[in-house]
Amino acid sequence: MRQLLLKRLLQLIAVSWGVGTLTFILMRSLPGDMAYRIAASRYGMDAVDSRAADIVREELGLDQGALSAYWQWFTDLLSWNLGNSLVSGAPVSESLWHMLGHSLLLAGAGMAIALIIAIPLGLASAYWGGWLDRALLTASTVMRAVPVFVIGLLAVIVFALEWNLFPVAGFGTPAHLVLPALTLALSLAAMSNRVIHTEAKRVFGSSFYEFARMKGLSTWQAFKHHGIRNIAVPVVAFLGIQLITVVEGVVMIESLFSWPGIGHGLAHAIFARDIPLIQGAALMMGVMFVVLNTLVDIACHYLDPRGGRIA
Amino acid sequence: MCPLHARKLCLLSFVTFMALNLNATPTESNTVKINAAFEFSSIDPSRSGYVFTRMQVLETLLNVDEKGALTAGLASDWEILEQGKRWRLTLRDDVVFHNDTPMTAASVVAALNIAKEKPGAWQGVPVQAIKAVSDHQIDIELTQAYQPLGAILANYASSILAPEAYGQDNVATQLIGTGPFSAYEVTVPHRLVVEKFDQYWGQKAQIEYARYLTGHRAEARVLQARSGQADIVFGLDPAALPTLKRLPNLEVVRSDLPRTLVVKVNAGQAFLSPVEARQALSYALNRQGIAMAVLRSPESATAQILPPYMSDWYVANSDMSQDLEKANALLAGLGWQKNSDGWLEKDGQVFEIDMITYADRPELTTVATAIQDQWKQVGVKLNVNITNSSAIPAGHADDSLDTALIARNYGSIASPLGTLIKDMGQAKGGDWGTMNWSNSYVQSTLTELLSEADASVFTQKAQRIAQAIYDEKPLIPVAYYVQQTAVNKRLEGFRFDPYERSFFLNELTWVK
Amino acid sequence: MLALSTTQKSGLALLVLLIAYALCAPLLQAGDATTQNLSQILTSPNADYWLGTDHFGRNMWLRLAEAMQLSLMMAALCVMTSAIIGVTVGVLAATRAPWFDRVMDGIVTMILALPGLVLVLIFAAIVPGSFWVLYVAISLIQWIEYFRISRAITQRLTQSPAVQSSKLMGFGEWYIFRRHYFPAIMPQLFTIAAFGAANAILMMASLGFVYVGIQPPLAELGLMIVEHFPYYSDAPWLLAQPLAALALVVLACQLMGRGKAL
Amino acid sequence: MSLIHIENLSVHAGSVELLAPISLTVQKGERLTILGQTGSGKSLLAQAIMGNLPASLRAEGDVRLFEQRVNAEERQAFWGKQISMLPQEPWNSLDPLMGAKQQLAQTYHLVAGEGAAQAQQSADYTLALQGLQESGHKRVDQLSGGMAQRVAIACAMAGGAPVLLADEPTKGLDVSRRDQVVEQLMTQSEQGALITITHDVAVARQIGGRMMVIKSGELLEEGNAEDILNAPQHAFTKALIDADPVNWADETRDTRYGEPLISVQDLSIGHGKQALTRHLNFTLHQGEVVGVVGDSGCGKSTLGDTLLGVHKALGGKIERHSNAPLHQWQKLYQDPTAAVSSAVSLRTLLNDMVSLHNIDRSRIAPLMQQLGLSDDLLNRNSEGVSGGELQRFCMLRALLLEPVLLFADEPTSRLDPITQREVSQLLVDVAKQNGCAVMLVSHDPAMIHKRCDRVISLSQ
Repeated sequence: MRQLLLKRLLQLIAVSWGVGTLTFILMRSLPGDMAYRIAASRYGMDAVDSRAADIVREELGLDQGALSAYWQWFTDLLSWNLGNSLVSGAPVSESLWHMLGHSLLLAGAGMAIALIIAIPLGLASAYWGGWLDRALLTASTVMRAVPVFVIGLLAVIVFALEWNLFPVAGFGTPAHLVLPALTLALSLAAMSNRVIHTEAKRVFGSSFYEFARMKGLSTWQAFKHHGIRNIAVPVVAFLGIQLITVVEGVVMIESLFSWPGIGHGLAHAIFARDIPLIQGAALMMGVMFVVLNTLVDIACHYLDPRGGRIA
Repeated sequence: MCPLHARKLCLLSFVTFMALNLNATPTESNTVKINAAFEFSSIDPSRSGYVFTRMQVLETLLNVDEKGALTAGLASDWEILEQGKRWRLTLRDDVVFHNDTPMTAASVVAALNIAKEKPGAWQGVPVQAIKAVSDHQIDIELTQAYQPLGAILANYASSILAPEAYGQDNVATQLIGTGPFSAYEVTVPHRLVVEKFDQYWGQKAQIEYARYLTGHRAEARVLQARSGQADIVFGLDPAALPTLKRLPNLEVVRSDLPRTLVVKVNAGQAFLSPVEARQALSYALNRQGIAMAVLRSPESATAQILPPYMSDWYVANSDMSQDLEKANALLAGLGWQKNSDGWLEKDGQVFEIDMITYADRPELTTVATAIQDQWKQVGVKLNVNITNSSAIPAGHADDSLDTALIARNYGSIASPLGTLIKDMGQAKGGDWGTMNWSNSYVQSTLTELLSEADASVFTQKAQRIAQAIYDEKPLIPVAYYVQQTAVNKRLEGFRFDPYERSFFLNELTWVK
Repeated sequence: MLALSTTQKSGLALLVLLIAYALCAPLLQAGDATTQNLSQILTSPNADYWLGTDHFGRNMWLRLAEAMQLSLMMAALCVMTSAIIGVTVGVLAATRAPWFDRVMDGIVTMILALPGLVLVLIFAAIVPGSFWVLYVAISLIQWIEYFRISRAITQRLTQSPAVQSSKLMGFGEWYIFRRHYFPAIMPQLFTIAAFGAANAILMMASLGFVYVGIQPPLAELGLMIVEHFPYYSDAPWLLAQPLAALALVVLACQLMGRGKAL
Repeated sequence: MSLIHIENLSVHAGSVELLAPISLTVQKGERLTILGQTGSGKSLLAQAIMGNLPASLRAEGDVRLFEQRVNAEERQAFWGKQISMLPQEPWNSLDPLMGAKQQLAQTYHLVAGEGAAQAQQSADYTLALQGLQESGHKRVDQLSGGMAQRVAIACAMAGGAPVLLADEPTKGLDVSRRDQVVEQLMTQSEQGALITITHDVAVARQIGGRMMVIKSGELLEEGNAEDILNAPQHAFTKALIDADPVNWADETRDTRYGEPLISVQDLSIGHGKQALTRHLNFTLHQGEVVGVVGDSGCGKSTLGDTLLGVHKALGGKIERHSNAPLHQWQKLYQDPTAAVSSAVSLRTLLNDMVSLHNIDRSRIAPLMQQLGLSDDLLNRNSEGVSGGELQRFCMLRALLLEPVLLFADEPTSRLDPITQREVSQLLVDVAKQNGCAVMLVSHDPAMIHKRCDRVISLSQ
């Protein structure tokens, strides 16, 4: 267990340094003069001109050598001070925590609803099979064939416009969370219910499950003692792998529903060429990603004492 | 059982509690929800003050009426002395800041001195000094006459904040203004809630609260309007107009703006330097088609940069129809021949140019795509590059820009003269104006007009400049920018400010 | 060579149909995908415009075909590049010195640290509108899948009696790869390739959605969905066409990827 | 009172009859053994009795348990409490995530109805009885085959079911483990009844009681175990009994051998740092057949790998007296399907090797004829032929290389008894004719004794 955590910690450090440097190099090579871009997002579309850009350039010291900027950034990173956003001037870490909160809320809600949908359907289709299984298979295939933002668009058209049940975009009341979380949940459940189905079928058909019945355990007892845990191990491992889809889905859904999360913030920062915010957001996403993976590792370890987690 | 009067008592308290509670916090029924495309990156007026003046939190000394004439604001009247070198303004004496302190000459002078140091509107204004003459009069001394100073005083960058509003190095940290609404909740960069201010000196608001939310995606804003989650939505995507107009619960308000969709042309670029080439490109445009099919407002097509109601600057006879033969003839005259795959070619070089535009305004990308195809008919290969709006001033500065499609606002400072000087006053032109266009007459006359008092001479010179711009086409206008706004029918009294200075929230009332 | 299950065969049939449409459509109707006709915008499908016209009056029959060609070409290129790189590096990592394996593992962890889409987003923001940068970015992310599978299979096989006996009989490295490693990797490779193609197309569409992908006037499915969305109530078929095209092409790839009904 | 009474029980897959109608009765305290080749429908009979046939199959005829006529569903109520079945692979039938003691205690608690604390004690007691007291916490993957088998049996019996149905309880076990398990089965079912299904004649002899012989779904003989084993009526039963190495005829073999081929001084072998066996000293001569015996896990295969140079020896010296090239030191594998690539036909594999070492093609036909391999067999791939045929193909490939040493690592343990005898005989004869030394590894001492000139025992 300790060895597992050590490996993840190492990965965290490598990730933070790697992601930071990668975004730093990429953003320095962005076409277009950064000073102009920041001036545009600071002083508004029409007021930006070379004089405003010069003020921005020397105020933020944008023309200092790449290497010294990188070294300065690196020392800041060690003290977890991500600097201030070039556009709003607010400290980056502050707005990032705010954004991270929203993103985690959306991701958490999405995954929770996905499990609420996927587990009963997966188990039921494995236990009874037949038409339910075929119906679910077709539905999942269609859902997976469609990009997540299309699901979002359709959800907006149906729920927000035709039935006017939920707000279209933005945040604030819980009602705002419903559509984005539902969209994310549908795209996740499409995949996870088939995985749960396959694993449940494997366990129900395995000889240790049959022997448990042979020993005299009732169907429910066998499922409770032997079924749940054996199904959970590969499913939790799959959830670890599915994290990538969760984070990518969050980026798309946030920009569709203008949900003020990290994905939306990152996409917006890239256009405004706000380097500290981009590095902060990419870093935060990398860290969030590794932390979530660690949580899944820990869950897998306790579920499957054999320690073997599917790569 | 609880006796009768006791029950009546708790019912009464419940109702009062509800009434009290009703206007204590913003709710669905007492808040006007506004949605627009523009973020405010900070509270400082020089940066994104336009949001706070529009939401009527901040006010300026002078205002502007629909015709663009200066009117009284926080200053009751003003006079121009010593041939325009001294402006004396008399302040209202009944104005109170949102922190209940009275507005005095000292606080106004302090605010203006801070504003003039910041980039933006106050650039290039030859200010000698700003001082308080009495407790209700201030003087602005200039080193030389500067006619557009009135317009600058009406600009959002000169809005008046209480001295306590400014933090260290004069950056505003609190929104303490004088407007009919005070700031209730500010979340940079996209959410602002304002509350009715009862001690306002002018017309008091009927609406209790107003909430401003930024919606980046054009289609998201349209959805807000359709679903009724926003009462007033600015910057509607023309594509969605037909559907919105059919909806019962909202009304689409169309208003003309002194803002024009213009193709900025680099007259220094090899292919584009001859006047005939620019004229050909102008003839190749199907302005009617763009206005009708893309902008969904057929009458907005134009061949001039300024609107008719700015008569001084409007040339009487201008022809905007598409004429492909004349365009081909002009290009052939310059020696361009169409090669095998239809592109114009001259001594080995294909007539290929770039056009930069930005996605923040939904119309720009679609109009650029239309222009691309229309210029293709005459053999001009146009590559459209959609990036950030800052690429245009950057391209102007390093001469890398061929053409750019912009939505230039000539009314941001009431009279267009100030903007025209900025755009065409220098030899190289301006970031958002002409580029490498050598016309000495226009450059010299524009600065003269600054101090031209005689109206008829002003008009005669302005007409000559307008005619030169129309003939030599340093900027190829496409259409006027028509602002489409959706207003929910539960509101009454909405008025659109062509100069985009105020939403006139204090004139709004709930439909009974 | 590869026994395809019925689902895979139906996927293949659908894909062939789509390819046929993408390639033959331009032959069946004159004109090109970018010519505009501003007097004929949003006309519903009729005799001379089989799939109607878009908001610029462009012929949707040709535009959809061009968009489909772009998606299929991107998918094919990405799959081929990432497969070749992934398998070669995977087999080398499993058979060569352990330090090589650790180095590759480090690189993979680095790339996996950031979800693929964010990396592609940054790449696409650097050189907006270029097909080739997108292709490099997507391949850079997708080769990892092939690397991990081929390394895992090869590692398991190096200990197997079959490989040991081939070595004892004096066969060389290349023979062992051709006879033992590749046949074992092949079925898995086909599944990943199919899903990889689907993901490549989905990713390009997602970038179009966030205005980063392709610049006008090039036709791309994701961008078309965004452009046509405002017309969903008065020209629903205009939004439905790119949606259906995208769903069908991704569905075909996914069906081909699934051996037994997952 | 008969515990189990079956009349004309048969199993059908759609219209195909997999198991012909069969009737039997088992009285209290009786033992019945069902003998037959693998895949002759024995397991189907057991499943039909228990009532857990796979969905695609259906059983006909009626089954009476404890004098009550019960259909498949009703029989489920008997499971664990009245009748209990032990499945074929015990290491697959225990929950992979749960400790052995926990699974046993669970059965006492939930099936036998004992209190939680009481169940723990009974579990400890039973494990101690099996000599597993200190591996109670271990999971299946940490137990050896024999240990897992004993835990599975304990679980099956924990419900207190008087009747025990054991399906191939000794498959894949070492000889020593096998006797131990059979002993446990008999003691456990003293008061109830025991029905054992096996292909191993030795197990049948050890259990005694009544016996039935089945071949491809047909009942051939029935009667007392002693009588059938000593005087089998049916030809098939006779072949089955003779296949047991103990009954193999002793042939005279020319035990002459040539020059020393490879000698080993004070050799210790193992993986990494952990040595499996130390102080090995022997010399192998050309054409000599040497047997290698030892418990599983004592390093028999590792010895082969070390001699062939695949693994490094941990200590001691190996000296090769012949300078035959590397490819003439060959190895035969326990599982031929894992040793031959299934991607291409056997003919292509053969041609690959022939072209690599440009072997004289004329030698192929006689060798194939001697190994009993038909030519059209080469057109199929490794999965299209039987285990015996594939092993003989491996021998063909090895012999074509004119090997000086052939290390055969339990070459016949996966084959059924009859083929086992043919293949082992063939291996020894052909090697002798080609002057190739053979080291034959097996866990079955009887087979080694019958086939080898001398034996090396690897002790711990």
